[in-house]
Amino acid sequence: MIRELHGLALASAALLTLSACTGRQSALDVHGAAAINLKQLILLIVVICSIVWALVMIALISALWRKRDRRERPSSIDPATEHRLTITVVAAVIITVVIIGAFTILSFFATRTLNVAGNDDLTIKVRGLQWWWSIEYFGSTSGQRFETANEIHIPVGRNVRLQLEGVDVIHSFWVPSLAGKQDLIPGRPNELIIRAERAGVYRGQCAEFCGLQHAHMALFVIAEEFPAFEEWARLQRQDATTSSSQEADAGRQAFLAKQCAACHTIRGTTANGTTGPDLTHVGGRQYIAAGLLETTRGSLAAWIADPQTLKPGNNMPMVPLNAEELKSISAYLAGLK
Amino acid sequence: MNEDSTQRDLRDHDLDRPSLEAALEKTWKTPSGVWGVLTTVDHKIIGRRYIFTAFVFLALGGVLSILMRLQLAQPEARVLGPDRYNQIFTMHGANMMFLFAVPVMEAMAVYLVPLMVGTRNIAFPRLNAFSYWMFLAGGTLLWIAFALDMGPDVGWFAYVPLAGPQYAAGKRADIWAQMITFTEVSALAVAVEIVVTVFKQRTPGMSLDRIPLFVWSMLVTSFIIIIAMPAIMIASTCLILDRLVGTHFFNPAEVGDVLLWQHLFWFFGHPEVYIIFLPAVGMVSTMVATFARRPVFGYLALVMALIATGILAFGLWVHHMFVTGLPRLGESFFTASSMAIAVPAGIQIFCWLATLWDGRPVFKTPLLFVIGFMFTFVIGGLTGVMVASVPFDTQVHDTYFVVAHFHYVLIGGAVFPLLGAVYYWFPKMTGRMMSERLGKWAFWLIVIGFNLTFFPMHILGLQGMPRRVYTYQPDMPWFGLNMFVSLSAIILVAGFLVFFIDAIRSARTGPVAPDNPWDAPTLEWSTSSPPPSFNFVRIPVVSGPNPLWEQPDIMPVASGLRTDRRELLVTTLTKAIPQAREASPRNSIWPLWTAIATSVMLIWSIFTPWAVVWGSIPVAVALIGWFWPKGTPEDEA
Amino acid sequence: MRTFLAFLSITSVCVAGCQREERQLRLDPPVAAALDEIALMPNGIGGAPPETYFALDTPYETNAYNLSEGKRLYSWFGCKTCHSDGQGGIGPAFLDGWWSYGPEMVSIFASIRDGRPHGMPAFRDKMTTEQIWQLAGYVQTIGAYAAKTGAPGRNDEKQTRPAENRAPAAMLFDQGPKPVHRDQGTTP
Amino acid sequence: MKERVVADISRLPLHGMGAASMTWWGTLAFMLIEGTGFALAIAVYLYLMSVAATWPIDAPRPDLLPGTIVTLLLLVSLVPNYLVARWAEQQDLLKVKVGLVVMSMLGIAPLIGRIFEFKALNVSWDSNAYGSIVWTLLGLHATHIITDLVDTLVLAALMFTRHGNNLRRFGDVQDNAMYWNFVVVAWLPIYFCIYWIPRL
Repeated sequence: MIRELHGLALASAALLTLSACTGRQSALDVHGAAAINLKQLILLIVVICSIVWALVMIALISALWRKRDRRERPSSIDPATEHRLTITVVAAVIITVVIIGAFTILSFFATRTLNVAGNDDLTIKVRGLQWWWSIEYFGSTSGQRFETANEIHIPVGRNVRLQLEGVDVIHSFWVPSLAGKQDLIPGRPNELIIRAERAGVYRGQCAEFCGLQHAHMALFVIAEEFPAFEEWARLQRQDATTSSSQEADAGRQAFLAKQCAACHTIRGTTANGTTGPDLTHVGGRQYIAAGLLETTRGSLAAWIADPQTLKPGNNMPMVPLNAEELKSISAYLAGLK
Repeated sequence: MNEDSTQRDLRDHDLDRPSLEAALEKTWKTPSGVWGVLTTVDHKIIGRRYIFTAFVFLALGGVLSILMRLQLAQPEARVLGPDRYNQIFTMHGANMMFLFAVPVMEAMAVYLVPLMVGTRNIAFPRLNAFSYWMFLAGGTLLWIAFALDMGPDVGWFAYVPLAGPQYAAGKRADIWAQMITFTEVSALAVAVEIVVTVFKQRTPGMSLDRIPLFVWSMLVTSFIIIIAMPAIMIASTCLILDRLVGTHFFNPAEVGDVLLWQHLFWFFGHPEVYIIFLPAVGMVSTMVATFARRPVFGYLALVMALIATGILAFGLWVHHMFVTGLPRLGESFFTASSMAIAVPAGIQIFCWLATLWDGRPVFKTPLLFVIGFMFTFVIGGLTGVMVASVPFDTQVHDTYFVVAHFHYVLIGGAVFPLLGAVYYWFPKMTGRMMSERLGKWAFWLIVIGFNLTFFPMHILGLQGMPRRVYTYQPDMPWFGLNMFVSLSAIILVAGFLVFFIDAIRSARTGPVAPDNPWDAPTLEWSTSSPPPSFNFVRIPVVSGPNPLWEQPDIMPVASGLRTDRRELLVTTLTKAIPQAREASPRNSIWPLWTAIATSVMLIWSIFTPWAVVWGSIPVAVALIGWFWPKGTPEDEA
Repeated sequence: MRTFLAFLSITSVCVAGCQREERQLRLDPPVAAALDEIALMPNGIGGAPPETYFALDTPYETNAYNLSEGKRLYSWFGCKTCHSDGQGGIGPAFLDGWWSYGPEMVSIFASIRDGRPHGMPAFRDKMTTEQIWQLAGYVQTIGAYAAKTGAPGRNDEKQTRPAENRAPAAMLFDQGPKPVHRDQGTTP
Repeated sequence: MKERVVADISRLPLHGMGAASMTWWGTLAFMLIEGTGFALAIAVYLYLMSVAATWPIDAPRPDLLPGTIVTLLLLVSLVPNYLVARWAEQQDLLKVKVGLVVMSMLGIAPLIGRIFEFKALNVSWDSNAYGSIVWTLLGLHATHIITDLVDTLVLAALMFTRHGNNLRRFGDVQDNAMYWNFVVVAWLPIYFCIYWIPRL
């Protein structure tokens, strides 16, 4: 009996948690059109399956502990019982087939809601690299295109088409609160349509094993009302803000003089490296290093000082800087709103 | 070697039982000492060896999982670095799939199938010895590499490009790929042996409808192996070629394709699950019948379910690729087929339930494990139905939900029955009983520990925790459950410890077992425990699917086999009518030499393609030595 | 048991062959600084790497991970613009078997760090010391006549020559390379 | 447990031929394994072709001559192969000896042709995916020819020893012949893929 109680406990615990558990990155805390449909489907299937499981367990328990009369030899079989059993089993199989068929049809129709054929208001290119996300916005004119990293801003209530492109190895774009995942595969561009129903910050993470830092490859989708989004985009299109303070100015000098500029671009300066994330407005992003640290001057300094301890194996080298340079560069970057 | 004329053509009916047993022992025995160890072709010795080695790998893989749980118990833990962690989860997967799960199931078959079909040795006994040495070599290669920090770190699925020449530096990925070759060679060899043993060496009267269900399941499994494993051989060969000589199978820039790897891998990888699961089905069917004290209900239905599963197994591979952007319509087809496989699974469950319902269950440890199996496997099966649905899968694919799912299927669905089977057949294999008391302890610890460890992973997955992450950040809501999981794992480990202790202790000092301790119906219980080197003094003749129940006290036998040479009976495919008194090879050292030569060639070929050319020469020499007739009585025809 | 031993020996042989595989992900700043202290001959050809380099067991010539990192840096830092895939262009080739400043790691390191006459720029301010060593190790690998066991395989891109693990320099050896610059002797 | 003798099998032959022989079934099983391997390799070929825009990929079509010669040689070899099998069935040692020697020759000949086939592909294994797969197909099949050739040579040698005149040997010869048929039959679809699909 303990077994059964244990089982029930688990089952109920499951259902409770399923309904309760939330999180910035949860398939059950949904704010996107697709994810909302998926959650309904998930809960429906889970509930039905739980019932099926419970029924099987009841059958098992009663089969084990029911009263029965003696029988003389193990090989002797009573045709009548055999017949009854056959009918029961056949019935059970038929029920199984029905449920299975229902699930198949259910998921077939749910699949159609995932299709990317629908019209869209905005197209964004998302490139997956070891181990960060490069985000490219297009505009009507070439002057309107701009790049950023690890942070996607989208207008609420609009269909946004993501063009997914794997640059080095396979990654997978997954923001569970908005939609199911889709792989970024080298040589095989994919598309995914996301639509946020409410404003908010939704965390996502690479879902396909992509090497040493697969665990630290997060991104954020920030859904905001259209005006706010427009304002953000306008700001992003501009070149880096000319550093106000003297310290920041020194930082800019150091940034351009040291190895930094070889890999990073800061629009409006001579820094035009392309192997690392575009830092033009890095200070305005919520996180650095693909969701590893919140963007503060301190975290910037910590990251630059020793990236290999914070994110072992990532492609950012430890650049030898003296305390002064470190301070000024972090000040400069933090100021790039 | 020349037998003197009196010995020549001595038949078993010319001798009284003691001298007959002596004569057979003289012909069939494995010499004691190292030489005997290295040359034996006795399926029982090799089977025991196989099982033991596989369980050693299980223990090693368990240690790895403990390390992973230590690392994941809390956010941003620094128990392991990403490099080591990636090696460890790759090793855990590869080890458990290729060095434990598949080999241990085949090992059980190597030991049991010949006994269950009432013959004296497995077909191609030397190939059998060879397959064990290859298995051992592959496992050793992998673990030594791991010890030297050269363990594969690309996942047991080794997706390209990550495992390709550009992103997997060094020889780590090649070692994975070559370890595959080792284990596949040994698996294929055993599969062939089992197919031929079941087809041609069944005892007289054992027509197709009288074959024990475990044997049926192993027959189907062997065919799955034969069809599925070439796929991974092709895939791993292409991978090594890409890495070593610069072919372009998986290079998009030269019109190769990244998804080609996934198709090849999963065309093998999904049937792999049934290669592991179907033997468990056979074990459960056997144990249910014995402990419910009645023949299993729906023999024909169960056989059909086995075959149906075996066929459907090849129509599901794409459900591992639902988020790679394949056409949705095609995906829906694979949803249907993946769902469909739940039907044969259902049939099996219902038949067992019916058997238990009508029977008189005897609650010995093996039956407990069968019950634990139903309790957990049904959950695994149902979550399987869930991930078979494309939309559902887009949310849970590559998350801990899937980790939970396949551990429910593989541990709940295959390892529980296996542990039950060990308790069930241990007396036959060792001649000693395992402890019922420790057995019950092991059962409760393992079943409870398992569910506490793996059930929460479903929730973690839905909460957005991806697989194969070496750590997670403190601001994610995963800490509590991960800690709980890690703690529960202790219970599970304790359970396995109890099991191992019981097994080792009983093997030495357990109470001596009678021939048929459970009053079971199948042939292996008609001979002594452990069986003599020749398995049966006289070849039994059967007239039903449960011979020892149908004729409890008297065993009909066939006589007329020679005792001066290793002789067994070949019968027809369907009706099992005797055809010939075929010879079975003697002990030989050549399988070992062949295995060594092959291993050298395979490992060498990680470094240069020329190894295939020069390395194959010693292999050829060893094979000639293997097959060259030695003028023993076995050569007579 | 016997097979086990056989494998022990075989595998150790392989290990000896394929050098070390461990991945040194973080180089302590002092070590990096020490690695910068090479002793170059006055003529800028050959010399001695710092003691630290040997203390670390010459990790940049044989370690598979460092070599592959070097290969990554080779394309990241635009070496291709002058040296193409190693067959040369504006700059000299690496796999015609000829070395203007000799094939020693020190020379290669110096060439990358400090630059050379006739247009080889200094990368001192673009790359860290560790990166320069990794790149140097890779460049040496391209030019090696016998493939290093740890040498990288082909990239997932259009092929222009056999990959480093197939010793392209041995195939593409050039009897007398035409000097890219008059006073850049053909003799190594 | 008491035993009751219900059947006397003492009059059965010491070795079964054909479907009564275990090696026959074993050979069949290995043919199934390798057949699956060939099928998958061809599937890879077709898959890559479906991915590619042009086929063959920037390379001239493979020259027909060497491949066709090899194909003819293989087809011709089926005749003596069939005869050897029949002679083995009749246990005619002398004819079998002759037949095996002939078969050894007919095993070496296609291998020589095979060398020219690699040249005739007009593409290198490392120039693109097309080159890779055609080389692999050709190589994979070559290994099968070699395997069976070695088997044939050893058997031929064996027939000249004291072990020759033995039912088991004749059975081995039959199995070897059956395997050779498989090697030839397996070649035909590969030949079609490599040489004719690019011409379709």
